[in-house]
Amino acid sequence: MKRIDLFLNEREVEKVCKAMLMAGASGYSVMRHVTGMGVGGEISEAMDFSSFGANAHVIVFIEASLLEGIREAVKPLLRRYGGVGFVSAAEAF
Amino acid sequence: MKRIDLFLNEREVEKVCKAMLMAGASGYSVMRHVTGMGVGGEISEAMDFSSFGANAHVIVFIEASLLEGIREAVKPLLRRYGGVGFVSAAEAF
Amino acid sequence: MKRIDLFLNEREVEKVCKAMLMAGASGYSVMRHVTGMGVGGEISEAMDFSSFGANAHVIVFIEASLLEGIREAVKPLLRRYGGVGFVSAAEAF
Amino acid sequence: MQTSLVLQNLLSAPVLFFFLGVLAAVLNSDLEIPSPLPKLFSLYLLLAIGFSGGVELAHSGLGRLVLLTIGAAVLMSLLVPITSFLVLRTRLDSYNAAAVAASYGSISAVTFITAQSFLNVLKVPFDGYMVAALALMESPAIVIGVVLARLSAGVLDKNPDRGEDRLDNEEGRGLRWGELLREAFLNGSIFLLIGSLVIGYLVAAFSPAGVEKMEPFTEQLFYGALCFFLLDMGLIAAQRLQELRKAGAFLIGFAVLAPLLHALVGLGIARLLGMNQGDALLFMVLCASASYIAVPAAMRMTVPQANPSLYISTSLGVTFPFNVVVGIPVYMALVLRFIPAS
Amino acid sequence: MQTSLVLQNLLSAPVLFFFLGVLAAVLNSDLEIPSPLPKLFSLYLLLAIGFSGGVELAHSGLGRLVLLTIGAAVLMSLLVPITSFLVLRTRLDSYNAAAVAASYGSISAVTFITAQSFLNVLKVPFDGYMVAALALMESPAIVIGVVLARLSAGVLDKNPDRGEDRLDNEEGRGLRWGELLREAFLNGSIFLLIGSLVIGYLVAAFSPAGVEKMEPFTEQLFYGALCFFLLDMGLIAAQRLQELRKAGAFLIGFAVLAPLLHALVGLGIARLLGMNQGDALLFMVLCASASYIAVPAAMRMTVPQANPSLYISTSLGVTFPFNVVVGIPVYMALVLRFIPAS
Amino acid sequence: MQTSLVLQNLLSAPVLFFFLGVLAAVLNSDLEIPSPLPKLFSLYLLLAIGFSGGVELAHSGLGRLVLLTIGAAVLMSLLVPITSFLVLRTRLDSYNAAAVAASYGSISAVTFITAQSFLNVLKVPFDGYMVAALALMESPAIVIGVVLARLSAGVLDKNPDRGEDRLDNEEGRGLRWGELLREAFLNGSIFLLIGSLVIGYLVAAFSPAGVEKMEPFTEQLFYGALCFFLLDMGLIAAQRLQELRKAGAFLIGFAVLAPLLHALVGLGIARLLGMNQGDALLFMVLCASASYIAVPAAMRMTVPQANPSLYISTSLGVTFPFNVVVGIPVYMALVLRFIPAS
Ligand SMILES: Nc1ncnc2c1ncn2[C@@H]1O[C@H](COP(=O)(O)O)[C@@H](O)[C@H]1O
Ligand SMILES: Nc1ncnc2c1ncn2[C@@H]1O[C@H](COP(=O)(O)O)[C@@H](O)[C@H]1O
Ligand SMILES: Nc1ncnc2c1ncn2[C@@H]1O[C@H](COP(=O)(O)O)[C@@H](O)[C@H]1O
Ligand code: NA
Ligand code: NA
Ligand code: NA
Repeated sequence: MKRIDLFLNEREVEKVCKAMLMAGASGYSVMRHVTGMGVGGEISEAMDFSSFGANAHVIVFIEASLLEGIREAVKPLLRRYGGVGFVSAAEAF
Repeated sequence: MKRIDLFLNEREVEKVCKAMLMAGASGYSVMRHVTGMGVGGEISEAMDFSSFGANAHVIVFIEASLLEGIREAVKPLLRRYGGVGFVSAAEAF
Repeated sequence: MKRIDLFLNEREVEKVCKAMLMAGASGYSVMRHVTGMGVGGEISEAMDFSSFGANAHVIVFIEASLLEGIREAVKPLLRRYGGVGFVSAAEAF
Repeated sequence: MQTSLVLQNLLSAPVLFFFLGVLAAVLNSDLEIPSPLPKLFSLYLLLAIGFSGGVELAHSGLGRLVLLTIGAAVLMSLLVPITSFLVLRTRLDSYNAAAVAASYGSISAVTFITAQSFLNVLKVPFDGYMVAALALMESPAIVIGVVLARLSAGVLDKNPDRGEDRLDNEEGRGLRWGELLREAFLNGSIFLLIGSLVIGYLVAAFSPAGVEKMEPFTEQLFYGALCFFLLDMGLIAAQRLQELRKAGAFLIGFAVLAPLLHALVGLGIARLLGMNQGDALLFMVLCASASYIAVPAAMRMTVPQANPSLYISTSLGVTFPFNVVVGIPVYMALVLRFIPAS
Repeated sequence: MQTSLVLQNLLSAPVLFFFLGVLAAVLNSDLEIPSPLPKLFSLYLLLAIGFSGGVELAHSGLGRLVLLTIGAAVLMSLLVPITSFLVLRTRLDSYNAAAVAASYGSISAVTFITAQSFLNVLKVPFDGYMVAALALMESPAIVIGVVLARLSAGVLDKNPDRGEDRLDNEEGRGLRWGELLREAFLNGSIFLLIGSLVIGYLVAAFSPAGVEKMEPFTEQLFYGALCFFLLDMGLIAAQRLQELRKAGAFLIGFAVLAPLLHALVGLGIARLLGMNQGDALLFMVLCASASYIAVPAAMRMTVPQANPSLYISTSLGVTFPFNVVVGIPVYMALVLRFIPAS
Repeated sequence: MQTSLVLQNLLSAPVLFFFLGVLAAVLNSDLEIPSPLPKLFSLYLLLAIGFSGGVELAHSGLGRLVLLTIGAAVLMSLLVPITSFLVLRTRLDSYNAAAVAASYGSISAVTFITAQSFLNVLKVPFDGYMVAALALMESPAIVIGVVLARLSAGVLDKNPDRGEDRLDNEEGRGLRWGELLREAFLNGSIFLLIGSLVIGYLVAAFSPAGVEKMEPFTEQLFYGALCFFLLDMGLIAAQRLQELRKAGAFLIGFAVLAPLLHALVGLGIARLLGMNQGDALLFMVLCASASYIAVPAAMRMTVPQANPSLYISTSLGVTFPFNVVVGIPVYMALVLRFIPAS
């Protein structure tokens, strides 16, 4: 299996998760209120009072065969709105 | 070392963590307020006002030798209440 | 690439993240409100009303070559204030 | 008369904020009341109605009518789940039937509060001890629900087909009374409600100056906080309703007809016991409403085999809005028709 | 006169709490108002001003001056982004210029509220329907901002250089009107403000008893909650100001001069329409203030090419403190000079 | 007399809600006030007592008794840690001894507030400037605590046995005064308390209309919010008490005897300075109470070698409940006996 970790703005999470389900993922987990630093600068929770939002951390475990399809579905969204992704190996518990 | 990632309802976290300590884990970390999707459908934070709860993400790093014992202790709880787990390789920092 | 997972008290996160940037990390992500158990005992959110704080989970993806430098920058802080770290393999998404 | 009551209810601030929430969800606005703010309002409302109810219980004392009313309420919280279970069992498995049934035996504090606000606007008086009835209807419904689930699924428990399930072998056989009673009586919201009721009683009885000092918090703020919370309830109920479409017509029908039927039984009891008009409405609302706070949380722990989206969506997605929007004024029309003004 | 007004403003509780927040950030205190508490206060303030504004709109009715004022406000929310865009485009790319411009066409509810408090202290009356103007200035500014960004960057859209961008190919061409209108009209804070305004209107018109019951929540608590929120705003504004240093003198200059200029235009319109002194101040503040709630959230979704730290930092790090601390009393001095007392 | 005072305290709403929280924890109820709601109440209470204290300080002015009282309070916040350290050092290492000692030199704002409520119920007047004494007792205790830890552990610092500890080499030698002073004076809760005090003073002095507008928020809501917060404190204190069992009888004994002793010293000083009965009680409470907000947060940063569960559990698990439940009425009985009614 593969594990994908995505970090992106909270407001785009819904779009990304929908795209992943369409691409065959059977589940996912989302942690909001993630702060951090990336090429887009520092992201804090300070603007949370507006609906601007901090980052979310999306974790998806998938069969390795799905990786390519999910990458194709998600990458354009990360390019458009910002955000990064990483892959690592995993197995069922 | 091994890294275990568990996703399960917040309300069962205490039970699972206790079971893991009994099985020899020396520590664990818990993130609550996790939303997600699985065979049990979509889990949101909307029912948080009741004590219904969203998911929790439990992370445990253990010596590989403990994996079997922890699996035996935790799997029945996941079967009973729902939840999933994944394992991957890790090493001390 | 390498993935580093750190668990430490929320109040030291800023110091640790600064140290990692100095050591060459290009980004990081922080999840606060993490509870857990370690050699320092159980950490809950109960003291959050003071500014005592729970744990934070810091995730950093780096080129493998940076690992040593980051370890040198971060380890003393973990020794001083408590906290643990783990490393695993990863690749870009 | 009935139309004007419905309109009067529809144009009250709490119901309008509820609609605003529903509208936000339907139009897919990003309006959100992030966790744990809804919990703040939910805790606040429980504390406030508990405390006020306790204060009024201290003033009214525990007379015959008080005890009879409370007794009738507890009785309803035992009977409703049983009859509901029998109906639901025709279409659902025993776990789901029991979990939904337990919800309907229990109550919705927010529906109750909205009914109180409605009575306040109509200037119809009611007794504070109705809160005691409210507080005592949650635990029995939970216990009955779990017992029904276990009895009805009993055969399964005796011939466990999942041999490797260590948990079931070790601690899982039959009823786990400890866990059940903990969920039924120590569930956070039940505990806070009953605790605040007792505190209100004690403070009113022994240090009445404290009652006055609590008032800005528990009384004056109450209406606004209710509106705020109903905004969130509207958001959630609308989401739930969308989910319920999957559950099918049977459950939706149940979720509309059950409150009507239970309200009628409540009306009969209210008339029998000679309650005044305000109390009669509140009693009907207690019977008609279904729990989406204490019971779901308890069912998740004690009947994990049941599907939460079924029992939460029926009570929160259908019965709750039905009662708040249509039920309360309709029940009031019935009260005005069948309960003599005192 | 002008100095005493500035001092009077500086020594008011809301501005002092704002300074306390700024001081905490500057001195690097660990004072923090953790998320989502600021959101609680932000939602509360929107709900409260919306409701109160609606109540007063019901009392005043929709007369000629009301409609003219609202019309003028909407006009300003369309013109200000266009003129601002032309200025900003000299130094910024079209995405960033459009996003900043949209902020200045829109409003800052907290600045508006602070101005109301200031008028209250001076005992200068103003009309509740100014809230309606406030509520209607957000959406047009957002729409214009996005249209400007698209028109100005149009060539780029027609010759997409990122061929592999599936999203742009499938749904990304030109304006996404659905998403835009959703952001412009269904943005949570706009929706709550307008919704509460309508509810206030309906309740005042049809169940006036509800208005009184809301008062402890929406009126009495308001001043304290504003102070609490401004403490947080001070913390955030100070952080933003530090970030803005990177953005350079041009934007900082714009963030100070634009509000002054827009306030003067607002003064002219106020005089033309014959507004009273209180309304004139509020109108100037609407023109002078810039959005850091609805617009940034909308821009992030609809103009993701723009850099959020530019448009948030100018409006929140410079224009907001400038208006709250210096602007309001200065505008008031102008009002007292140029608008006849009624 | 004494018994009736104890009872009167036990049956007050704040203490009853505290007990409700303790009971919930002891019975293992799932009642929970999720983070950051307790922080909301904690920030609110600090802001409100600071502001009210500042307002009253403006009214009373800075007379001789005021300055003497504040001076005595600061003195106690310096002496108590030193004497406590000497006692604690007999059983604990210097880091832990210093950290616990610092807690007892500092104060518990919630205990202070509960004592004020108690005086209100008894209708015993007290002076608002006692809040200034409260505010000024935190920082010195923190400084002394850290200095004690460093002096006493000095040898260790000069011969560092962890040679590879880069941090200690670079910035860790001896006292880090910058960090220390930041923790002592810019700790969020200290900063908010002192800041609100100054704002209250300024507003009362220069724009008194603002005081009235703050009242619904800072005064009327206060009692209810205190009750809500004490519910949470009960939950936490009970958990802490369970943890303390590991710490052993010595620390538990200290946590009960120290407040009594410090209260007696406070009584002597109060009599010496000629404080009135209300102020005397509050002064005793300041001396007797121990910090579980500012000091633990500061100790964690500046004396990371100490074990937080020791210093938090003694002050929060034992001394706090002891003072709130038993201490306050006992101290009041002493006040009535030894301080002449004015
Ligand atoms: N190397 C990294 N390791 C961990 N998280 C990262 C890393 N780079 C970026 N992120 C996260 O991804 C978010 C968006 O990144 P970016 O689009 O580069 O601004 C950041 O705010 C971080 O939370
Ligand atoms: N493939 C997956 N990847 C990541 N998280 C998952 C996955 N499947 C399930 N989860 C998480 O585990 C929770 C429980 O899963 P389930 O028991 O399958 O409903 C879900 O709500 C998700 O948060
Ligand atoms: N084996 C482990 N697996 C996961 N998290 C851990 C582990 N050990 C420690 N932690 C986390 O690290 C924090 C600090 O650990 P410590 O410094 O050992 O008290 C704990 O509170 C946990 O959140
Ligand atoms: Na019912
Ligand atoms: Na504007
Ligand atoms: Na003390």
